[in-house]
Amino acid sequence: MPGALETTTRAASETAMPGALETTTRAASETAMPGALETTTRAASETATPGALETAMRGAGRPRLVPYVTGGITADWTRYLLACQAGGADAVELGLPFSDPMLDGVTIQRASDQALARGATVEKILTDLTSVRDQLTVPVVVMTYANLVVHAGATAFCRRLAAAGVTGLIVPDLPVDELGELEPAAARSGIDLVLLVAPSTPAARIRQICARSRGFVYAVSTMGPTGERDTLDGRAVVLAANARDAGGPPVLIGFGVSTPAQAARAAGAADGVVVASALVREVLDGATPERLRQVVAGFRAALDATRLRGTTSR
Amino acid sequence: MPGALETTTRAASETAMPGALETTTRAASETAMPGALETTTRAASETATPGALETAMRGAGRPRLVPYVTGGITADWTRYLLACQAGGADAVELGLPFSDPMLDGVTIQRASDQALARGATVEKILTDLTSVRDQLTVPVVVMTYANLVVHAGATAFCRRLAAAGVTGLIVPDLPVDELGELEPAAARSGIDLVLLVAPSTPAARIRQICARSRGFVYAVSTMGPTGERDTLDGRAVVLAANARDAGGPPVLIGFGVSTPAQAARAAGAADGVVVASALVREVLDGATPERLRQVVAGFRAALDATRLRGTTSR
Amino acid sequence: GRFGEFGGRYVPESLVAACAEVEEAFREAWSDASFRHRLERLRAVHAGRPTALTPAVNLSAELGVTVLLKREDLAHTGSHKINNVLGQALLAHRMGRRRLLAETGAGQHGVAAATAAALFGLDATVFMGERDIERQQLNVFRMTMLGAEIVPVRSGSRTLKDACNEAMRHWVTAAHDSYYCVGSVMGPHPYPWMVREFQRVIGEEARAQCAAELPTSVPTHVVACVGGGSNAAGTFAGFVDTDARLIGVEAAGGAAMTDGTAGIVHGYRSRVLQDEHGQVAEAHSIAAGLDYPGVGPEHAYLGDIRRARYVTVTDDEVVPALRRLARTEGILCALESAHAIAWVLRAAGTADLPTGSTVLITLSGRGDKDMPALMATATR
Amino acid sequence: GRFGEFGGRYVPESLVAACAEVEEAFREAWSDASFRHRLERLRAVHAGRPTALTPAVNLSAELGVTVLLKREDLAHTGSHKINNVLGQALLAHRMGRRRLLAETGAGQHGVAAATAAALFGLDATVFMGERDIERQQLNVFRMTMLGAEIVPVRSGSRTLKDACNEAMRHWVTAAHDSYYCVGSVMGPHPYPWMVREFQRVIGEEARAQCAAELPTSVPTHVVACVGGGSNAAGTFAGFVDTDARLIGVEAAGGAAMTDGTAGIVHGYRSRVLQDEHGQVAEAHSIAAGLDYPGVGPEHAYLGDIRRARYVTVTDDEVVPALRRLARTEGILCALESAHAIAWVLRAAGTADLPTGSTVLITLSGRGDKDMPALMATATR
Repeated sequence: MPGALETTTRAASETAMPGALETTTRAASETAMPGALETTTRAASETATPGALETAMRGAGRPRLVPYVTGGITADWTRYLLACQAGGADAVELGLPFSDPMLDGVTIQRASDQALARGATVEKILTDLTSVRDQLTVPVVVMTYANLVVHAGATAFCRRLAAAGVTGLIVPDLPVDELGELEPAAARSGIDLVLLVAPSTPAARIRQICARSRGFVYAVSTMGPTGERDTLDGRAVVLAANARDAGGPPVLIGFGVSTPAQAARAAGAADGVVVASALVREVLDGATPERLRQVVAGFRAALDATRLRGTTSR
Repeated sequence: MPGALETTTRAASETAMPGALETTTRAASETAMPGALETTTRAASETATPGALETAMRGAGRPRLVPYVTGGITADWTRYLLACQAGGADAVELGLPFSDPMLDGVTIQRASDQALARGATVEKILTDLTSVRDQLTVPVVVMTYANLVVHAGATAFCRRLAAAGVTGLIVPDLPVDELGELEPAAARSGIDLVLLVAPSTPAARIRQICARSRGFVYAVSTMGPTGERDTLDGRAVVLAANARDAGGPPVLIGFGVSTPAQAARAAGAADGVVVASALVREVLDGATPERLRQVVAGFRAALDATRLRGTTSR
Repeated sequence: GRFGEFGGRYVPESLVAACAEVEEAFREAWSDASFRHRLERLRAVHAGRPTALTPAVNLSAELGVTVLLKREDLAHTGSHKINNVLGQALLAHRMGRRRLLAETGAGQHGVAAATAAALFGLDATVFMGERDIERQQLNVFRMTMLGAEIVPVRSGSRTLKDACNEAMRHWVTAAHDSYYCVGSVMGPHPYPWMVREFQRVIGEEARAQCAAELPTSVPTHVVACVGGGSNAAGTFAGFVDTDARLIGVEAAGGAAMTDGTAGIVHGYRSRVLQDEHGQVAEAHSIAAGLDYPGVGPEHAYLGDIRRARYVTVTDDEVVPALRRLARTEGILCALESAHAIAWVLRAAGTADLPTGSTVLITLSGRGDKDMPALMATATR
Repeated sequence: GRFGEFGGRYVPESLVAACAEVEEAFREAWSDASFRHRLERLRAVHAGRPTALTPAVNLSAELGVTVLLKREDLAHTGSHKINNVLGQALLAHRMGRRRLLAETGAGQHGVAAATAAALFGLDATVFMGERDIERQQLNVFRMTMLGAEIVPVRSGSRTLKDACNEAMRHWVTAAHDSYYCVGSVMGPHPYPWMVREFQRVIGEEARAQCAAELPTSVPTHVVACVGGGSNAAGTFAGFVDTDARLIGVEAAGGAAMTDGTAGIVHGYRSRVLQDEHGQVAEAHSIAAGLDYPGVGPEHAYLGDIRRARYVTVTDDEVVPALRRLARTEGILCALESAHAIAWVLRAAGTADLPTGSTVLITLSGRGDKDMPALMATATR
């Protein structure tokens, strides 16, 4: 047995004391890991100018509305994207379906399963997107899980998104500590990497996340997966306020924004909302693009009404 | 805990050393057990005159034939007993069916099951026997298992047999060491207790068994349960010879005496045969009493032919 | 070989020599340190002995009685049966026999015998009632996987008692090269004694473990289920010279100690369930391992001299007892063992088992084998 | 928390705090002698540890290789899973949680988790794919008997990987009063590390037992099956600082180490079976416990640095291996464990495992659970 390997192994995997293991682990990650790029990255991004998504979010002048569509959910799924825009979206969130959507509730799970069963792939969805890109005037934010990024490689993945005209990216199972090479890769491709804060996120960590998030800050309204709920979780308001106080990009509330009234309430505390399951359910139930446009327009109207009532909007 | 009981228990059940246990066990059995009567019994029986069965067996003047019938096997089972007598039996063996006939093969097992299923009991069978007793001129030997004796109590059981005119008893799961109170009880009721020897019985033990057996000595022809076999086990001849040399009552070979030819061969080495499964099979297969008589007569003829050919018969 | 008036060797003359050979070989082996050493090593390296003694902390708190569980469910093959078969297989091997014969009811002893035979390179022939084969297909398959031959028994009630008869019948024909490996403290001498000696390890381990666990060193009560009675006999052997009250728990539908009368079956004299005519009755218990009309002769003796007490519990008490132990201690015990639990649940806090008592319960086996039957009951 | 580039904590932001809490609690507990002492006692009195080390004498003679078997099949609940759940339940109890959440595939971890929950008076909620529920009805029933609530998972492939996702989703909503009890060396940090620490007892016991059994003290080869890889991780932990070659045996139909590529599932980065588009593939093995598309990150690391070697065996090799061990040693091991046996049978006498080698094989569990499936195969 080679002595050097043995020593490494013992250190990494065999030491019983947490203290010792921790040291080893930290050492290993500082030399070998994506995490090692963190310091560099933060420095780079803190000096960077806002990307296309963030520019759009900041400049909307009204509560932001970001509807979500699962890519490939139907053959003509891009018409739903256009319908969202027509309904008054400030940006659209495009879900790239993944086999194991850990953070999604039943509606988005079903949508993902349906898209995958139809043969949807990242490549096909982005190709479809390209075909309608010139009809889209609002930014497209891709939402997907870390495995699809790792599988393609962070740099290649971001380049491919950029080539399809995507300007933002949300990866819900990459918390700020695990961004690794994706953060610089996104920056290099001009993709705003949107980070999430949750009700369980401590204040200091909220500040850290808001400082590194690009495009907007995704405030997860509730402790739970995506999905429609009867009422908006009260913690969303507190969380959004804390996130806005941190002074990063605009803060949008997502998860469980199920009705225009809930959206209006959320927009009272934040810069806007992401609406996903409520729309995807319509699509799963066979809504036409026109019907989806109307639903989005309903959210738009409710949000705009909050501004008329004088609610703060940055 | 009572000290005395404790001591007893420890001695009988708890001591690890075989030597110690053995001593205790012997002590226990000498004070509490049927086995304790052994000495008395042997003395009593050695001086007794031969019983009715043994007298019949000794005085037959030809190879003895003892056919077997399972009591209660059919409603008119006693007609089979009479048929055996008519066919030339020197005594008849009457099986009292038991639920767990450890030494019996499939034929007698089936016969026992059939009789029990018909509701046969010791009492009913003996009552039936009594009703034909005056038509029977040959001795009746009962064969049954130890549990039926213990259940009734040895004395009561023997008395009941005697009252029904039974003059012999075979209990195949009571080896000579376990006769206990049955031996004197049988003697008191004038019942000859027939003991068995087997090919595995050592010479000294053969002598012991022959000395204590009454009526006849049952030489088990083979290492196995009752049942028909293609050929008579060669060990039967040796065993019968050894048993006859021991100088007790007549020696009959039983188990697997399936055909008249086998009976003849057995009778060449012994004083006679017991024929069971070959007859019981006929009854199970629906033979009439007349048919059974013919079968028994076939055995009779074959046996008698051996005498004509000059075979020894005491 | 007797326990008071019970025991003995009530076998056909053709088996007397075979029994005597086994007795002689066992006496010799049991006083041979190398035999005992080899058995001890097998128990440790193969069977997983010593088995744990588990303080049932939650149940104890609920009952107001300190409950300790002797965990034979953790022994290899899932019950105490392995203790016996390792001893007998080692003896058969020493005697130069090539084959083990065994009877089995639910299949636990059959699996254990097949296991020991495999280990010693012996053939195994297991006699099993046709009805039991139908009811216990998984254990039949386990035996087959272990290389045993299963002989279906079609006589009588086609259950355990008939399998015992058939095993004896076959033994008569095969005694020259086969060894009859009896599954409990039953059968002709020397089996009840020998099997108890091989099961004594349960009680001796438990005695030492109780001494380490209890301020009083010895529990006030020792409880075990009784079918043939081998786990109880082995357990009691460790405590018979103490003040502990010994309690054997029978199934109400197979309670030879309570409902049986003097009788002789399967080569020994004991208490036997029988009808008014002396025909052996069929036992009926939810626990296949207690479904036996006889009981080991030593139990009959211990009951007679009042050193042990024998009680019964009904099927209706057993399933809730099994469930309660599962929910309080995370242990799914066998339905057989649940009889011992059921009695403790009933007796705790009464004069039979006063508050503050310390009670050792032997869990004779694990409950996995019983899950299909319990599932069927639950969905009914 | 990483093993080289593998491991990590790839969870939604809403779970980061929960993972951090578990990590902190574990670090504190693991350096607390009273926690360790309590766990050691539980292992001894409840789970039946130490488990035996069995020299497979007959198989050794046949193969020309000294085979030693670490008998996790003798542990309470029938597999090594109990080591992990006792540790985690003790931790959950210390953290003041009232409920254990667990995912399960074949049901072994679910049963173990339900067992530990019962013992600690915790509720248990077990997530299980709908297809697995249909296939593993007995284990579902065992969990029910132990008082656990089973939540059928109807998403995705309705198997283990979907149950993992669902357990995580539920944990997000319930982290304030529930503890997620991960079943193998997988999941987000600290789970792969913590579970290995709880399973380390396998390797440490085996190390000491080998020292007593072998003239060379340490075996030349140490072999264990790998699904998620907890029994292998626990075993390897006892030998990683020796010269022993470490061999992990995967199912050919679920060989993340051989066929997987870098990926992230269930909160950790490792090798993952996935299609060309990055969708996680379903694994297919006769052994339900190896039917998992990922593998513990430490294995990915040990493979990368070549400290351990990972090999595969096919379903067709596994059943004969199980049968051979049964017939030679009287041990019916789990289909999972039979993978390790199968590799040894294939490799013995080759350069991979030369004649004269000494090989320790961990038997991760017992085979009773697999008998219905094997019966179905045998009668097909």
